[in-house]
Amino acid sequence: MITPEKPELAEIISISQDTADTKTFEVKFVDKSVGKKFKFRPGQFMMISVFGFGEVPISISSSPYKTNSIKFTIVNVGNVTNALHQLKKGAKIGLRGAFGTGFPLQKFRKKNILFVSGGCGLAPLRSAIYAVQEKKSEFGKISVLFGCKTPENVLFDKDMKQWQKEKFQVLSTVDNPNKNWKGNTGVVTGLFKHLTFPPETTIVMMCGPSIMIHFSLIELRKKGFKDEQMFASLERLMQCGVGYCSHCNIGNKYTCINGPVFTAKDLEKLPMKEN
Amino acid sequence: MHKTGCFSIKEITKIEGHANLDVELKDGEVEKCQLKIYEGQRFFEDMLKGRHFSQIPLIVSRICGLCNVSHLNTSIEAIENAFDINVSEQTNILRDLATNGEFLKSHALHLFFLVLPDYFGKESVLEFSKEENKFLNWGLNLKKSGTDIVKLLGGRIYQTVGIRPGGFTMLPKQEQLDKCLLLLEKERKTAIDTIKLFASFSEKLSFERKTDYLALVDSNYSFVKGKLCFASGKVIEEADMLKHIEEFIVPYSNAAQTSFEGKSFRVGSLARINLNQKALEPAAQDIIRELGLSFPNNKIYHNNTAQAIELLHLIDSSIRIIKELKLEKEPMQEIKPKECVGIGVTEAPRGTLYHQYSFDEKGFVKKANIVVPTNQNNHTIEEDLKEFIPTLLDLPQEKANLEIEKLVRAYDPCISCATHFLKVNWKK
Amino acid sequence: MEKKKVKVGFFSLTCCEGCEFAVLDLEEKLLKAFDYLEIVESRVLMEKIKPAAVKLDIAFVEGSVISKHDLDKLNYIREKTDFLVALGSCAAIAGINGIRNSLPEGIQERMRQKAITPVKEKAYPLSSFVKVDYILNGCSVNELEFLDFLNKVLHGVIPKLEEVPVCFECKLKGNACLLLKGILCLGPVTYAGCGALCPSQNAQCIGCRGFTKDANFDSLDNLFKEMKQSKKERFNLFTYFNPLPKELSVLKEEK
Amino acid sequence: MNYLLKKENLPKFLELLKKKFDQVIVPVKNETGATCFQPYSGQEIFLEARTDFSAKEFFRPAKEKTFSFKKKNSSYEIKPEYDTAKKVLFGVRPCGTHALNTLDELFIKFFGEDQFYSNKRKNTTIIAFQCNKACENGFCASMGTSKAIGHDLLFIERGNDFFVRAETEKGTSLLDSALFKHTSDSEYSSKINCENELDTEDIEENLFSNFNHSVWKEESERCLSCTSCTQSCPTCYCYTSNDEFVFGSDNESERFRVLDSCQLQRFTKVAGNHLFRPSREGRLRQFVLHKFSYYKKHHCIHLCVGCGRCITACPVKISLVDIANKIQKHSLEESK
Ligand SMILES: Cc1cc2nc3c(=O)[nH]c(=O)nc-3n(C[C@H](O)[C@H](O)[C@H](O)COP(=O)(O)OP(=O)(O)OC[C@H]3O[C@@H](n4cnc5c(N)ncnc54)[C@H](O)[C@@H]3O)c2cc1C
Ligand code: SF4
Ligand code: SF4
Ligand code: SF4
Repeated sequence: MITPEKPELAEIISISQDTADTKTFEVKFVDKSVGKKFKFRPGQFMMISVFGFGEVPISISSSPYKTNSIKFTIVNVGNVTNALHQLKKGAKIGLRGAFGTGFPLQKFRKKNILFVSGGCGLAPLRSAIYAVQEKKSEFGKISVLFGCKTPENVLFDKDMKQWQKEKFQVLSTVDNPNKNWKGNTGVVTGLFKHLTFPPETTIVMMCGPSIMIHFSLIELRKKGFKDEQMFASLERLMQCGVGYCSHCNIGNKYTCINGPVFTAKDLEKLPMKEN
Repeated sequence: MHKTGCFSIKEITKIEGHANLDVELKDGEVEKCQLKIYEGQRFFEDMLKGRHFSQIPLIVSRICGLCNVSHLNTSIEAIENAFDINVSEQTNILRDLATNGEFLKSHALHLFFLVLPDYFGKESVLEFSKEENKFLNWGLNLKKSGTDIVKLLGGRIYQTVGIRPGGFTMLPKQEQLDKCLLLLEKERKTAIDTIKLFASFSEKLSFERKTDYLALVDSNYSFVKGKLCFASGKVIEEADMLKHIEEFIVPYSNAAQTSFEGKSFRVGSLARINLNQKALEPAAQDIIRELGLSFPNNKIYHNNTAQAIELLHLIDSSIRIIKELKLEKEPMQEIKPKECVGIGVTEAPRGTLYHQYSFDEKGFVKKANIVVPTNQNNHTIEEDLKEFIPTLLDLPQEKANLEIEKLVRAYDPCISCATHFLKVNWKK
Repeated sequence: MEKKKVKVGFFSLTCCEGCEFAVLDLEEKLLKAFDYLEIVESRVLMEKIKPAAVKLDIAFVEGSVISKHDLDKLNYIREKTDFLVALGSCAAIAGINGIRNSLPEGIQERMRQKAITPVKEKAYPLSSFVKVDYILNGCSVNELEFLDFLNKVLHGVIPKLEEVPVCFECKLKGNACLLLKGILCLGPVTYAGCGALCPSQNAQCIGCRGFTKDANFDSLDNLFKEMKQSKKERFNLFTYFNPLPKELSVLKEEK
Repeated sequence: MNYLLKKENLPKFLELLKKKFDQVIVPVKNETGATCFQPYSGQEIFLEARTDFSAKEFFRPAKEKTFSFKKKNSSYEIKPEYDTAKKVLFGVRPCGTHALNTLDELFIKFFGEDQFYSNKRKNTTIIAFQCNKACENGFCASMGTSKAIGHDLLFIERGNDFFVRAETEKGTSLLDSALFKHTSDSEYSSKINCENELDTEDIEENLFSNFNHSVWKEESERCLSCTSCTQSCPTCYCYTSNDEFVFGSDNESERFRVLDSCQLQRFTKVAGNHLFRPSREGRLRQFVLHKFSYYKKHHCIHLCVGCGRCITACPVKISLVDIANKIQKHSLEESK
């Protein structure tokens, strides 16, 4: 019998520094049989334990088709994430999950896909982008929009180049550009004017700060996107990932089990801006 | 040490503030010896103005972190005297027990953490060798036997909460008392060893100066009741203390000094034993006899021995109290305030403590007056030093300082003041 | 945990020094902590202050800033240390010393004149003058909270203040609520961490750990009013350890 | 089977239980005057009314160790800490048995068994105690919780005796023949008239659709956010999980579940100090809606058993029944 709260040991097999405060960790389950059975959907998250420091929910940022190892892209913002950032290759951490709903990609066949991301929100989307890339023929046109504060915060440079090669539309924007910045400036919603494909046949997946999601929804609605077509991944305080602790409760939904991915239609019914 | 010149000792931390010592020597005689205490900076007496009487004990217990129970008890006595409250016998006994606990803690800390390093020629307990650390454990265990009692009765060791005018907010459980009892019985032997240890040390130090002594004297060696007795013979009522003791301001110090009939006097453990030896627990009297110690005496170093003797007395008296105690539930007494003045006098670990309050008809404080033991000893310390320093002239300054420190520490002016008492700066 | 010892110092400004002794009360646990700590300065444990050249990893400072002397000392400590902890109410919120701040201006003026050493116009917490990295509140500090802090720091955990009211811990302890028994209590507006020490002793919380950010002063004051407390009594209670909250400025009256 | 136990023999019975179980949990009055459940050690048993604090502590403790982690070489040993002590809970009221039933829905039947909870639950024998009069502020009649469920034995006060009915095998096995006498009497139910009444019809929909009703703001203005309500509630289960290093050890750490409260601002605080539910109004609404709306949506049962503890415990007399009734009335008027 399993305990939903029991972490499974995993080893960090590589670490890459993405930006000053963001690292991507590649990890592998220590118990091979666990690794073999492990499956996930893009948009799902796992609970990562750094023993002695605590547990945090982190989205998977690697491809669902490559589950030999799992990647997490993590910003150093507090205790647990800071402790994670101090770890070296070979260190052991705990993993639970994957939890949450994830993006229902199988329902998006034949559609154009628009990814809208802000800051570290690109991490969970990357998993979905990889999935789409893997089965490119099944989808229509792909567009990846990304916004962040400064050019130094731009994530996944290599991936972006690769996606461009795959003929995806890849646009990034920063709030505060420097001299070398050749991309756009301003908020991510400013990139919507570059969109080429019709709203009716397009699915939107987004992840980022709640303010970004809020304004993106408004702008996209104006462009004719319907609430059922738009999916957003949310963030709330989480302690368990399995609906036990109730911290992530928004209205009658739990972010951890009913989300973190919700359709805009769901969000309409939830008290998102509860004060 | 130069025969002529002056030196000052900066940053003596006090009971409630900081203090310096300034000494001026001329031809081997002390011209000037000033203990400058910046006490009073916290203005407790002013802060109490306008406060409700129920707040007094909790405010005054913050005067001193170490003898907070004494301040509590004294203010409670003053309040209860003012409003004619007679608490139950049980409450009185439990208060005695709490006082015992505090004395145990205070004496043990002073003896083992502050005085002992001196005797071993070490700067601090942190530098003790493995061998010497054994004594530290004695100290910790003795202290624990005291703190456990205070914790039990007051809820916390420093700034206790449960001891109030009218009674206790909460009574201890019998099983908890029994636990304290076990510990006390275990530490009895340590206390006896402690007396031997400190007696052997203080025997070697010979400084002696005849002076008067003051303490509360009672047939039960009580720290809260009794009559105020001077070694020179005078006996006064608690409430009249300030009528006989003159408090005077010295221009260089923030703290007042006191004198009795124009002369300085000592308070503290030595004063208590000098005046009230016969009321000590039998075992404590036996050991005095066994070791051939003689009280009354004028050797201030024997204040340390006296503290050690009190440790044994405190343990035995606490054991007796707990054994005789039959706890009964009782509510706190209700207090109806009226316009009046209340005075409380008790013995704190370092000597006689005096609190006086005048209240308005609703029980708010109009005026407060507090005389702490260190104030009373300051005068004597200065006079001792005047005699003592000339005997040190052959020593190098550093050694001399250490000797001065030892003497001041013997008074236990307050644990924190004694810690880094002397830092000498020579003035040219 | 690295084996290198952490250099700590204990300092004392104007206060009763109970906090440092409270720490000493950890007894064996403290001795165990000495395996990881090097005490560079301490009023209680040491006689002479070591030369000022050493940089401290953590400085614990108790007491409020009342005199110029205090302020100089505080600045000196801040310069010497990487991590400054305000130890106890006096250092964290001016505590009992702060009572004088709520005295009528006339008395305050007289106090200043009476003082022999120059004093500041009010009693201040450390944070009025220097950056304070962490607060261990309480009068006196809770030794277990201190230990927990040490344990965290020694393992590289960033300590975080618990933002819960005393009532939270009071209820965890299973105490009957004093407010319901008709006894005034500042538990609802005071930060926890003491294990609801006073209410567990059947005594009111007097707010020694400082008021919470989330406090509902108006409602609590209304409740006290319903409990037939005069303006003066309410003023006295709210200014026991804390400055009078802005919301309750109506309670202020010249006495 | 029905039995009688002389009232004076209750301590004897409890002593017997102590021999069979690791812990016998009984309702008592503690030193501060609050009534609560404690392990039995000869104290006086409190049976006059429901206790101020529920028996939650023995199923969802305030602080519960869940795992210990030990670093070995460069790996970790992960050990869950299950509480498998055999316990018997005596004197729990019908609302208390319903509270456990409610929590079972989440911790046993929902995601997979939470063994920290289920172990305690399975190893605890329940002896319920029937109420014969209404409790202060209670509204169990409205919640349908005035009859105990899932218990092993039921005690009913009757004159100088306790009328005892065994519901399970486990329960029967506890009945020592020297103390318990068979009786042919049958149970008679006394009807309880709660002073509070709550209209639960469509309550989950009505409360949720009145998310912005003015009552939330009005009532919350008084709220002290003291958490007395959530902590005395037998079904409030929200918790936080914390890791701690074992003091003085370099390679051992432990994980704890610590009871939390939705009435605290920090309940929704994430890194960067962002609060998702900062206002008192929002927090009070969360409490009431979780009770009567959200939980029901997921687990088909209300998260409130009508014990009224939260109302009694509130220093400023905020009542979830009043709030809910106000909105119910409002909805009724609207639908007309
Ligand atoms: C579904 C989901 C997916 C996420 N994916 C990523 C990701 O891919 N990359 C990334 O960098 N961050 C991600 N986050 C945010 C990440 O969980 C927080 O940054 C992290 O919990 C901060 O923990 P800390 O201990 O460093 O900070 P502290 O401030 O010390 O946090 C203390 C505790 O609060 C909780 N907590 C604090 N902030 C959050 C938060 N934002 N969300 C949930 N719990 C929080 C955690 O339990 C943490 O242990 C995700 C959050 C959620 C809910
Ligand atoms: S006694 Fe005080 S601290 Fe405890 S719940 Fe009541 S108000 Fe809060
Ligand atoms: S209960 Fe209140 S007054 Fe007592 S220690 Fe705690 S915070 Fe301080
Ligand atoms: S919400 Fe209130 S009435 Fe309902 S179960 Fe909890 S404490 Fe009892």
